[in-house]
Amino acid sequence: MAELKEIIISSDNIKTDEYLVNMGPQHPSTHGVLRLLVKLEGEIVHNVQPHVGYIHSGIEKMTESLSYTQIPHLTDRMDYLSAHMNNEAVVCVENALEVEVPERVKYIRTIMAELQRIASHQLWWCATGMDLGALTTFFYGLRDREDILDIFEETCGARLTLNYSLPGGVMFDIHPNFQNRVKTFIKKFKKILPEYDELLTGNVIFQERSKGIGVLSKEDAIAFGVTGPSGRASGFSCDVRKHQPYSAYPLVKFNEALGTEGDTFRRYQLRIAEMWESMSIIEQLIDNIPEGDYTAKMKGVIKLPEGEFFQRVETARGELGVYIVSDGKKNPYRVKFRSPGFSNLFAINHIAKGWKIADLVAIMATFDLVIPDIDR
Amino acid sequence: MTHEELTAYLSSRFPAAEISQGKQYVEMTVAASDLHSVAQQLKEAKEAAFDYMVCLSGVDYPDHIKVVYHLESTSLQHLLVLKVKTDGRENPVLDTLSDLWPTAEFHEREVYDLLGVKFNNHPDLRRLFLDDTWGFPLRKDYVDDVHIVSR
Amino acid sequence: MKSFFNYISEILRGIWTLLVGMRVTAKYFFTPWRNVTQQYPENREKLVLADRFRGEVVMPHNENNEHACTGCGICELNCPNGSIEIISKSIVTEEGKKKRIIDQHIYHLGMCTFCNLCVKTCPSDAIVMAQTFEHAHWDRASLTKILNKPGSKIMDGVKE
Amino acid sequence: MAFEKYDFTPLTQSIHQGLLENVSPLMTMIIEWTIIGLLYLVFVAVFGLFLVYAERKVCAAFQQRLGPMRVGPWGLLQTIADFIKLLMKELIQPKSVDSFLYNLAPFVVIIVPFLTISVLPFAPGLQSLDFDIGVFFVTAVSSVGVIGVLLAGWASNNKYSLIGGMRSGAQIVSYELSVGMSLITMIILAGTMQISEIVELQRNGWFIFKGHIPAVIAFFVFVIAGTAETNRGPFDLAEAESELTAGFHTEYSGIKFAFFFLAEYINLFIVSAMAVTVFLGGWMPFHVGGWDGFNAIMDLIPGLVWFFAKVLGIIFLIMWFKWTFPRLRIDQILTLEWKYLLPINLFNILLMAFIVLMGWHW
Repeated sequence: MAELKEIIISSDNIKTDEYLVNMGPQHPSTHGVLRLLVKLEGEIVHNVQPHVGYIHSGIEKMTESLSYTQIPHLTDRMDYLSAHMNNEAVVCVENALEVEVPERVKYIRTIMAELQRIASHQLWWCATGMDLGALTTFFYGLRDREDILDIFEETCGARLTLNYSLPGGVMFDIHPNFQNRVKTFIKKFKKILPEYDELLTGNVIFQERSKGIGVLSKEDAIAFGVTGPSGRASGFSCDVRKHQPYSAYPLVKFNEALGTEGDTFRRYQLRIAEMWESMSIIEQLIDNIPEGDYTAKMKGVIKLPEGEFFQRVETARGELGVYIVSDGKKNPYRVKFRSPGFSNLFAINHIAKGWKIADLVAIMATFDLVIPDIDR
Repeated sequence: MTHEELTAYLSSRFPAAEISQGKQYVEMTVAASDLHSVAQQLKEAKEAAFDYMVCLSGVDYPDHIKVVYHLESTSLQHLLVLKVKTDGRENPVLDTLSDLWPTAEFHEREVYDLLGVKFNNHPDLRRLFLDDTWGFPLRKDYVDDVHIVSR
Repeated sequence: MKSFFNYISEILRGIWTLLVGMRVTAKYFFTPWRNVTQQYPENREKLVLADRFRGEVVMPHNENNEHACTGCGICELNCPNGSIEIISKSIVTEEGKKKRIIDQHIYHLGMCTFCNLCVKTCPSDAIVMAQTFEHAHWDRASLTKILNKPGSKIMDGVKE
Repeated sequence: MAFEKYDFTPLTQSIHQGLLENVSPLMTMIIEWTIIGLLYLVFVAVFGLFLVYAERKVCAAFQQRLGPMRVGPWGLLQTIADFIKLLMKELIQPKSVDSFLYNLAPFVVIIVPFLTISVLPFAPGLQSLDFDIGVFFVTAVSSVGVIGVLLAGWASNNKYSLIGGMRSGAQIVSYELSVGMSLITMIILAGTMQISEIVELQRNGWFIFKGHIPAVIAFFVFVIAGTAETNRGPFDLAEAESELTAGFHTEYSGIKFAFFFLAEYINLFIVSAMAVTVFLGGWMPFHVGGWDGFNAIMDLIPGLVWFFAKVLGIIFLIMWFKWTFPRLRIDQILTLEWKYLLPINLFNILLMAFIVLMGWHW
């Protein structure tokens, strides 16, 4: 008996070793080539060290030898899921040149951006379901995303790397079918979106897996610069569309979805709410696209005045900041992209500590990481 | 705060700094030695309350490297461009701001990686994207005959 | 006792949410005609691509083997990745004037990012985007294409 | 009874007699064993491949896809092609694995379904072993499988595999309890553990109907716990593709991987077959008391067909679970067992005992 007691007492001192696991660069839940060096004790995560740069493509260096019309097509390749919103960063060039773009362009850009946001959130939804083990969500999400991509294909000529916004306007005028197709899509998707909730949101297993997991407080969200739906779920009001409206956003009424909990479930819900908001924005604009040119009169070679310019746009993942330093030539002196994923990624270590591997996967899924956005 | 108020406030608070109204935002250039104390005051002073670092970029110039901080206040809704020049390009060193804004930790690592600016007291100053043998590609004098093909 | 009923209702509610989810998947299981999969090589005939779809750059020729390219090189300048190379040659026209015309419009499909800038900026609309998309080749060299057909010449009436 | 004409007993008896007349009893035994062994081998291979194909098609239908369509008509030969590919693949053995255990694990895993399958009654007279402790044998033997999974996880010298193996261990040890208890509930009802007798007792009504509510609860608990025991979604923590890449069989390739893969599907079959045998009357046709005409029509369908129809129904249900639900976390999976299934089960046993005591079950 005494022996047993001794064993029980001494077992308090038994410690398990921490060990390191490389999640990635090839791992199903890192959505690309992200490598997380995870320090684990059993199943418990003690530290997450992201290692990035596997697809660093040097976009910032490349921009130094490209003209301002050529740069937008590279931004497609950063956060490829919000290609149009990245393209929209040409607003920075327009502001610098003090060019007034036609109203029609603003409307088209905003509708496109919101369609792209829905498409991005759809893909995020299916990937989140898959990361949590519900594989069917993946196909339902992609099925619905296909409708949007078809609309893009018809108007922009591409499905993923749109390159639709150029300084001063857009590449083409909208296709004659555009308005009808968008309206049909909205009508259809309004019926399908509640199904997403039935399949995943309401599911008791999903709720158990996500409620109260990986809580990011508002202070931390601000300190780590976590923007986009992930930051708003913590109560950080950071929607550029609201605070520094660009394009047609000043003309529409929409709510900035905000949460307070900051847990995985709230981040999830917020993106679903954003899809509803995006649909309402599109509905407000789609019937009122004014007639006019689809591009402003621009010079053949765009030269920015000497100086520094900074513009932010709201992508599906958060704030994309473009910082252009111009020396008056046709190529920029320096372009810096403040990508939302970059800041968001490094908050993961802070909130994943103490949770299990499965929770780490869930947290990563709801941060909606796109790796080329981080690596650039 | 409006730009004028911000300019007035900053010039009374930091007489040593160069404050100008840029094309879009208020810009302030400080000396490298003052960087950390200025940043700390900017973050902690009630009138400034710059609690959110939007962006941290490095720009290479012929005789120095400039590091640009875009700071925003989420409560007062104003934005400040804080600039600091390093002393030369051979061995540029600045103080880290990662203790004030945690997000700066990785942005500073990026600047170190691509421009070679070292940050004092940085908790984990390693290269971020590239391996250790690589040069500093965002410097203007960087040459790479293998990877950069120009026509 | 209250906690006991909570326990039971928690179980029942959980089961209900699971059943709701199963209803969604079952709905699609029993309606196979709503399947979205298309079988690719089989549907080639029916496949309609949008007329703006950017598949590759081509130079349309008319029935007399004439194109509209003047060889000005604006597309080459506007291409962000150097996919287009213009080789021009000078000829002597019938009037005895020296004139630069296009010799070869070389297009590297393998380097192209389909940004559409060359087509957009072309002053004589000589190049357009084609809807072809099956670009798989065994040999990288076959991705380099010469867009103007051999023996072709410039159309009449194209502004130089 | 009409369905007696589908009885396999005369066939097996005549083979047995024929052999006895021609060769010595020892040879008879050896030949019979060989035939039975080969039959099971062929059955496991063919049915395993069929289940893989079925799963692909079923999941495709849930996801609005078509599934395999290229190899053979409607992709029927796809799994055979895959199997041939797996056979021809190089067996990669990482450098620092525990060689003996690493190679042993797939065999432990694949042997278990062969042991369990031997007591299943496919049709009248088609059952190779008929112990008087048949149900006990199934629960006992099926637990051996976890050793294979643990061995694979441990011996692979891979952290993902180890986590997968440990998860699987914790999970199966817990869910073994629920499987056992729900079977005990039914044994109380049946009063015997002999499988042939359990089936025979359901001649005039399946146990799920005879046992009232406790039997229904036991059935659902058994299906849930059985899903967990076969490591299938939403309980596929040992593999947990998005967390552990492939869990315990990360380091296996070629035919060794095929063993794990096949074993998973055969285990799925066994769990469903046990559910059918104990709850849904095995090969017994569906009868409604009093409807003699209806019962006579039902009797025309052979027992073998009944058995497989029911088994495939349960398999479909389990596949439906997998392709709808997200995966649970390891602590939730244990919570589900210890906080929900186990108390329900204990209460259920009590209820069943009471029903049997009162004699309400016939």
